[in-house]
Amino acid sequence: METPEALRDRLLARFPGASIELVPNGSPSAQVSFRIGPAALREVACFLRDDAELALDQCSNVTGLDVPDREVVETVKESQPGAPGGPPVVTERKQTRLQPGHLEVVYHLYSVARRQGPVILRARTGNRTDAVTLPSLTPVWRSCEFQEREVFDLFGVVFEGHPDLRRILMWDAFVGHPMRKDYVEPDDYEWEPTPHGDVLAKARRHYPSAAAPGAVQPSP
Amino acid sequence: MMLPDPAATGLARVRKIEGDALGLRTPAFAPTEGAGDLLEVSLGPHHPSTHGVFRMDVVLDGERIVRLKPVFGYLHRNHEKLGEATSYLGSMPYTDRLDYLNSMTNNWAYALAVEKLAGIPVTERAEYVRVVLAELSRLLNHTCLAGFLMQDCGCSGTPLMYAFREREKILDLFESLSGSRMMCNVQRFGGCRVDPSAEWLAATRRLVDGYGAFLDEFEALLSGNEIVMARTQGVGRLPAALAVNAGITGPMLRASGVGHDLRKVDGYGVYPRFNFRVPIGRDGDVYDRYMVRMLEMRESIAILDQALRDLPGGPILDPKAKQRGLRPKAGEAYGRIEGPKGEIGFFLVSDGTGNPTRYRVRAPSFVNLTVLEDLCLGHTVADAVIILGSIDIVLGEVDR
Amino acid sequence: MLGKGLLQGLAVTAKNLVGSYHDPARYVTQEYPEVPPKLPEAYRNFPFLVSETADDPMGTLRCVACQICEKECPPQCIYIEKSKDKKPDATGKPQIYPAVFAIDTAVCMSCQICVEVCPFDAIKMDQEFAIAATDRFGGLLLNREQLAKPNAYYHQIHPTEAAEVDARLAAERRAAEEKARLAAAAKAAPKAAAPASAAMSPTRTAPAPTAAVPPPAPPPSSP
Amino acid sequence: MILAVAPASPADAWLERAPLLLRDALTGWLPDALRPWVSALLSIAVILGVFGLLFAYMTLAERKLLGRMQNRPGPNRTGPFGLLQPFADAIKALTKEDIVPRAADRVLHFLAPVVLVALSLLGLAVIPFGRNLVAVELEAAVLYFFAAGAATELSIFMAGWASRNKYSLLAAMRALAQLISYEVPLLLSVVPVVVVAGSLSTTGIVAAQGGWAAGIWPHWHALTPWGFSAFAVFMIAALAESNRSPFDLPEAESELIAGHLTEYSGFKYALFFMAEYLGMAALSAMAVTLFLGGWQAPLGLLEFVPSYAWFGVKLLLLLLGFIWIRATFPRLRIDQLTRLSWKFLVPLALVNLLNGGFWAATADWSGPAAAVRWLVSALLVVVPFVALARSLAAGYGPRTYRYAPS
Amino acid sequence: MSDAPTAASVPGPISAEERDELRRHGILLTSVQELYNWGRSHSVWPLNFGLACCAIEMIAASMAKFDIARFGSEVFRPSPRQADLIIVSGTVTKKMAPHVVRLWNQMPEPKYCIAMGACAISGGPFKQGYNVLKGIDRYIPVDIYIPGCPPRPEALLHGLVELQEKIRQQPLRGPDAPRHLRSDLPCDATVPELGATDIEPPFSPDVWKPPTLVRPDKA
Repeated sequence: METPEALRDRLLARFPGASIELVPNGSPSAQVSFRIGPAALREVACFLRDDAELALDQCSNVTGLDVPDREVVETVKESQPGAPGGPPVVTERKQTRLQPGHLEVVYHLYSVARRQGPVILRARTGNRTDAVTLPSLTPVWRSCEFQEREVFDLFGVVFEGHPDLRRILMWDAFVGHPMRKDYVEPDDYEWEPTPHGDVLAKARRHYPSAAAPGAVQPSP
Repeated sequence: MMLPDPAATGLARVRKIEGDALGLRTPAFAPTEGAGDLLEVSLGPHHPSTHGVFRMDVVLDGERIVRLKPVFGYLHRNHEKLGEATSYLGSMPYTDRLDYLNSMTNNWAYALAVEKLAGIPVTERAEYVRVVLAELSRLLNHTCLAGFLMQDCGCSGTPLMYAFREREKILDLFESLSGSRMMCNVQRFGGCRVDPSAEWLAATRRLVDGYGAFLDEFEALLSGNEIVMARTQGVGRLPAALAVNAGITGPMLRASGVGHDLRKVDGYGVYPRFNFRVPIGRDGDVYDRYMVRMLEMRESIAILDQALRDLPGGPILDPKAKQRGLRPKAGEAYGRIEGPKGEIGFFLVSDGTGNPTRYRVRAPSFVNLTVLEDLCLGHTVADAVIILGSIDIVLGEVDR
Repeated sequence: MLGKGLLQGLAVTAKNLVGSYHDPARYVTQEYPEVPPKLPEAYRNFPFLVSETADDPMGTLRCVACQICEKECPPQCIYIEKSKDKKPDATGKPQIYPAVFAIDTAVCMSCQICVEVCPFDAIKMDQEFAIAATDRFGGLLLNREQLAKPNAYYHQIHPTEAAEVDARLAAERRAAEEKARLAAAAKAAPKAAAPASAAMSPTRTAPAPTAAVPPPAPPPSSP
Repeated sequence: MILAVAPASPADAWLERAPLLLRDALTGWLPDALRPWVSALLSIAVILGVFGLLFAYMTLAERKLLGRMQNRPGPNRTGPFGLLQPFADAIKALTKEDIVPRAADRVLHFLAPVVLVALSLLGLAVIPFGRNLVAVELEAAVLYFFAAGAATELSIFMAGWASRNKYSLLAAMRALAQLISYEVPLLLSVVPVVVVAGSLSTTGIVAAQGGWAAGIWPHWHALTPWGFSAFAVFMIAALAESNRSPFDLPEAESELIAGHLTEYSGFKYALFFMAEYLGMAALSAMAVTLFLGGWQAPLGLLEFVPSYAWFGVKLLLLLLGFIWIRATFPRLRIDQLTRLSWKFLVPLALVNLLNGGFWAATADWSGPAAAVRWLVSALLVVVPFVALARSLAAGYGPRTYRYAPS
Repeated sequence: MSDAPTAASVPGPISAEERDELRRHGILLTSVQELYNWGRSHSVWPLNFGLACCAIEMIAASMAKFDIARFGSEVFRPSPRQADLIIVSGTVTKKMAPHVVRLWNQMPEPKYCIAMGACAISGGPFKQGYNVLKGIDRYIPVDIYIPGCPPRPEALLHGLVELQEKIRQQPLRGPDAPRHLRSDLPCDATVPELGATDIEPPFSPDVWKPPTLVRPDKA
C-alpha cells in the first residue's frame, strides 16, 4: 500500500477543494490518520471504498472522541507607543482564553479484498454543543450503522443521512451523553462499605455527619 | 424440507433505504396479500434463546418475520467509561468480562493494543503460550456455541451437556494455570503473568490429543442429523458482498465464502510459523456457520499440536516491561486479533497519563449483529432464534 | 438415506447412557457437597492478609498499610486506614500497620492485582468459595480480623508459591542483616574491643519457617 | 417361581387372574345391582392410581435417563435414589400460588388443563391391559379412543387462546396446525390394522395378534411389512400428538418461552404436565394394543408371565423410546412439521392402506405364496419410503467444505 | 425483616406455651409444616434467566460436571409463572432493572431470590458505572448472596443448599414466617421506571434498608 503522504496527495488531487490533513501519531504504533472536512467526508469515503488499489471495503471500527473545552493560558505581548521618540513600551499580560472543544469520530478502514490497512479517517464537529453534525458513513459501509448509533448515543454526534439514528445502549428517554468527559453520573450513592477517592467525596456529601466514613461495620 | 426463497412466497420487496450506496440492505418485506393483523412480539430481554439480555422487536405475519429491530443496552455496563478511569493494568481484568467465554483472547487483544501503543516487545515463549491459550479458547468458544445453537434448535440439552463436558476440561486447564475458570487475567504487557509448567503442557497435550474424538462424536450426533440439516440449511443466507460491507468478521464471514482470517492476514504473534488452513463455506447459511466452526476447531487442534511441539524456553515476561504505572507517550493505537467470534480490537488513545483518554472496544459480535434483520426477514421465529444463535453473540461484548 | 443421521444420533446418546454406568469419561459428575472439588494450587477467590503466626494474627500482619493495593484495586473494594502508632514487624523494625483493613467481597472481582502489586507479600488469594451469606453487609464485608490468616494456611493452599515467597523473604532478611552487620562492623571497627558481632540482635529471630520444611498444617481459620 | 409348572391354559394361572379375583373379592359381597357400578369405580380408581404413579415415575425416569444420556446422575437426593422427587414436586406444585392474568379468559383458562387431563384419561378406558382386563368393552373402541384423543389439542388451543399472551397465541396456532396435520396419518395408519384384524374393538385386535408362526415369530402386526410401516407412522404421529420432542412446537422453549403454558402456574401447570404424560402413555398403550400384540407374550414359552406384565413391559419400552428420542433430537419447524405429515406420512399411510388390503386379501396364501406375499408387502413399504424420503430430503444434505487459498 | 408485624394484621408470634399446647393437640401442624417445607425445598425450580458472565457459570452448574439436577433443581423454567427461584446472575443494568423486577413480580409465591456474583449483589466491579444498578436487593428481597466474580458452580450449589436449609427452617406462622404467608408485607415489588438520568425510584424503601453509618472507633 502507498505511504500515507502519497495517499494524501492523491486524495488532494482527486478532491481539490476538500480539507484533508495528515494527523501524526506520537506513539510507536505510528498509525497516522487523515482528518477530513465534513463536507467531503462521504465522497472521500466512497472513493476509498471503490478505488481499485485501496479497495477499503470494510470499515472495522467507528469511535467517538471527546475533546473538552479547555482554558488556555497564554501570554500576550502588547506594545504601546512609549514616550515620543523612545522605543515602544512592551507590556506582557497573561490572559485565559477558552479553547472550544470538539467531538471527533474515527473510522478504521481495512481492505478484505487486498488484505491491507488500516487507513484511519477522522472527522471533527464544530463544537460540543450545537454544531455536532457530521455526515453518516452508513450508506458507504453498513458496519457503521450500529457503531454510529453508539457514537450518537454516548457522545452526541448527530449523523446526517443515518437511516435509523436512535439511542442504542441507553434507553430512549435518557438525557445526556455519558461518554463525554464532562458527564456527571446520576447520584445514586447509598451506602458503600469501602469508599475512597471520588466515592468518598460522594459519601461525605451523603453522610455529612460522619466526617470520614471509613470501612464501617453496619450497625447491628 | 427447506423454506422456499422469500421472493417466491409472495413477500414483495417494498422499501429501499435512502442513500444506500451499494443497495446492500435487504429491504423490509411486505406482508402477504390479504393477511390479517400483524403481530408485534418482543423477543427478550428475558428469553431463553437470546443468549443473555438481548431483545428483538419483531413484527410477525403469522409466524413469518416482517420486521425485526434489535434492541441493545440491557447489559451496557460502561466498560469503556470505566476503562478511561482505570490504569492500563487495571483494565486487564475488565477485559475478561467482555466476551466472558473467551477471556484469553480478550486479554491478548488488549495486551496487543497496549504493546503497540507503548512499543513493548513480547518474549518468544509468551507468544507461543498466547497462541496455545487463544486456540484453547477458540475450541472452548466454538464447542459451546455449537451446544447453544443446538439448544436453540430445540435439543433437550444433550449437545450442550457434551459441549460443557469438554468445556470443563479446558476450564480445568485454564484454572490450574491462571487460578480462575473464566476470568483468567493472564496476559500482561510484554508477555504472560504465569508460566505454564511441564505438567500443564502435558495435560494440554492430552486434551488436544483427545479432542478430535470428541468432535467426531459430536458430529455423529448432529452434523448428519436430518432435522439439523433441514432446520439450518438455507436459513439466514448471508451474501459475501454484504458480509464484507457490514463489517462481519470471523467464522460468520468465512461461512459466506470469504477466506479472511486475521491470523493469516495480519499474521500477528507467531501465527505465520504455523501450518493451518482456513475453512470457508459457500452458502453462508446457518449450517455453514456451524460447520465452519466445527472445521475450524480441527485446525485449532493442528495449531495447538505445532505450538506445543515448538514451545521455546526462556522468560515468559520481560522483567523490564512496565506493568503498574504504565504511561505511554501521547498517541493512539488500534490493535486487533482474530478472536473466536471475529475481529476483536482495542483502540487506545493516550495523553501521556496513567489512564487512557479513550478506551474503545471493537466487539465482533456487536458489529456482526448489523445484518441480523437482513438474515431474519422472511423467515420464521424459529429461524430467527437459530440465526441469532449462529451469529454467536455474547452480550458482555455487544453492550460492553 | 433419510433417517441415517437420526439413527447415528440415537446411537451416540445410547452409547452415553450405557457408558454412564461403567465409563468414568461418560459420567463426569462430581457430587459437590460430599466430594469437595479438587482445587488447583493456583485457584484464587478472594484475598486474605498473611500473618506470621496464628496465635497473634493482628500483631504479626505483614501488611504495613502502604495502600498500594487500595489504589491499584480496579473495582476499589479495599479500604485501609493507617495506624497512628508503629508496631515492630517480623524483623523487629517498627512499622505502621493497618488500623482498618476491609475488603468488600460483594465487589471484589478476584483479579489478583492487589497480590501482584503488594511489595510486602502481605496479601494473597484465598481459596474459600463456599461463603454464601444471607446478609449482604454483615456477611460479605470482611474486616481485618476476618481477613488475617496465618502463613501456615498460605502454605497449605498455595505450597509452591508460599515456599518461594518464604525463601525470598528469608533471603531479603539475610541480606538486610548482612548489611546491618557490615554497617555495625564498620561502626565497631574503630572500637577494636568490640566482640564479634555474633550476638547480633536477640530480638531478630525471624519467625518465618524455612522454605524446605513447610509447617504442620493447622486447621484453616474459619472465615 | 410358583408358576414354573405351567397350567394347562395360561389364562387359568393364578397370577394371571389375580386382578379379577381381587375385584371379585372386593365386590362379591355387594348386591348384584351395585356390583357393576362398584367394579367400574374400582377400575377407574385403579387406572387413576396406576397411571398417576406411572406419571410420577415417568417424570423421574425421564429426568434420570436424560441425565444418564448426558453423563450425569439426575435427581438423587430427595429420598433414596431420588425416589421421592416427584412427590416433592407435587407438594410444591399444589401449594404454589395460582396466577390468572387479568386479561385472561378466566373460565377457559381454568377449563383447559382440566379438560385436557380428563380427555387424556378417557382413552385409557378401552385399552385391554391384560387378558380380560379392560375397563369398558366397546365394539368401536378404536373410534372412541381417537375421538377422545383428538380433543386434547383443542384444550391446548383453549389454553393458548385464553392466556391472552402472544407466545401462547402463537403456540395455539401451532397446536391447531399440528392437530390437523397429524390426526390424518395417525388415523390412516390404524385403518390397515382394522382391515386386517377385521375388528374395531381393541380386544378383538389383540386377539387377532395371538399365536406364533413357527412357534417363535409372533403374529404381531408390527412384525409384518405393512404393520411395521403403519407402526412407524403411528409412532411418529403419536410423538406429534403428544407434543413430544422433536414435535414439541406448541411448547417450544427456545422460541415461545413455554408456549401455551406460559401463563400457567401451580397446579394447573402440573395438570398440563400430567396430561402430557398421560396422553403419551395412552397413545403408547394404543400402539402396544394395535401393533405389538397387546398383552400377548412374545414367545409361547414366556406365557407363564401374566399378560398385564407383558403389557406393562411393552408400554414402558415405548415410553423409554419417547425419552430417548427427546434426549437426541432437535425440534422441527412448523412448516417442516406439516410438510412431514402431508408429504411423507400421509402418502405413506395411504399406500399402506393398499398394502393392508393386500395382506388381508391374501390371508390364505401359504407355502411359497407366503414368501411372495411378504415380498410384495415389503416392496409396497420400501419403494414408497425411498421415493418419498428422496423428495422430502431434496435440497439438503451433507456438504463438503473448501479451504481458503493462503 | 426484623421489624415485628403489626398486631392488627397478623397473629402475633406464638409463645412457647402456645407452641407446646399446639404440639400437644396437633402434631398435624408441625408435620404439615415439615412436609410443606420439605416439598418446596426439594423442588426449587429456577427461572431460566441469565444476565451476564455469572449466567455461564449458572449454566455450568446445571451441566454434567456439577449437575444441579441432583438437588431437583434442573428444571429451568423459561416462564416466570412456573419458577420458584430467580438467580440474578450477572450485572443488572439500569435499563434491565425494571424487567428483572417485573419478572420477580410475575413469579408466583413462594419464590426465592439468589443474588449470584458481585454484580448482582452490589454492582461489583462495574458499580461505578452510570448504567449499573448497585445491587438487585434495592428492589427485590434477596434470600442468599453468593459473592464471587463469578462464583464457581460449586459456590452456586452451596448457595442452593443454604437456600434449601433456609426454607426448611421457616416456621409457617409468626414473625419469621415466609413472606407469602404474611399479609403485612407488600405482595409486589416496586417496579422502577426509566427516567431522564436514572431509574426512579433509585431504590424501594420496602426492601432496601441501608445500614446506618457507625464509625468503628465510635461504635
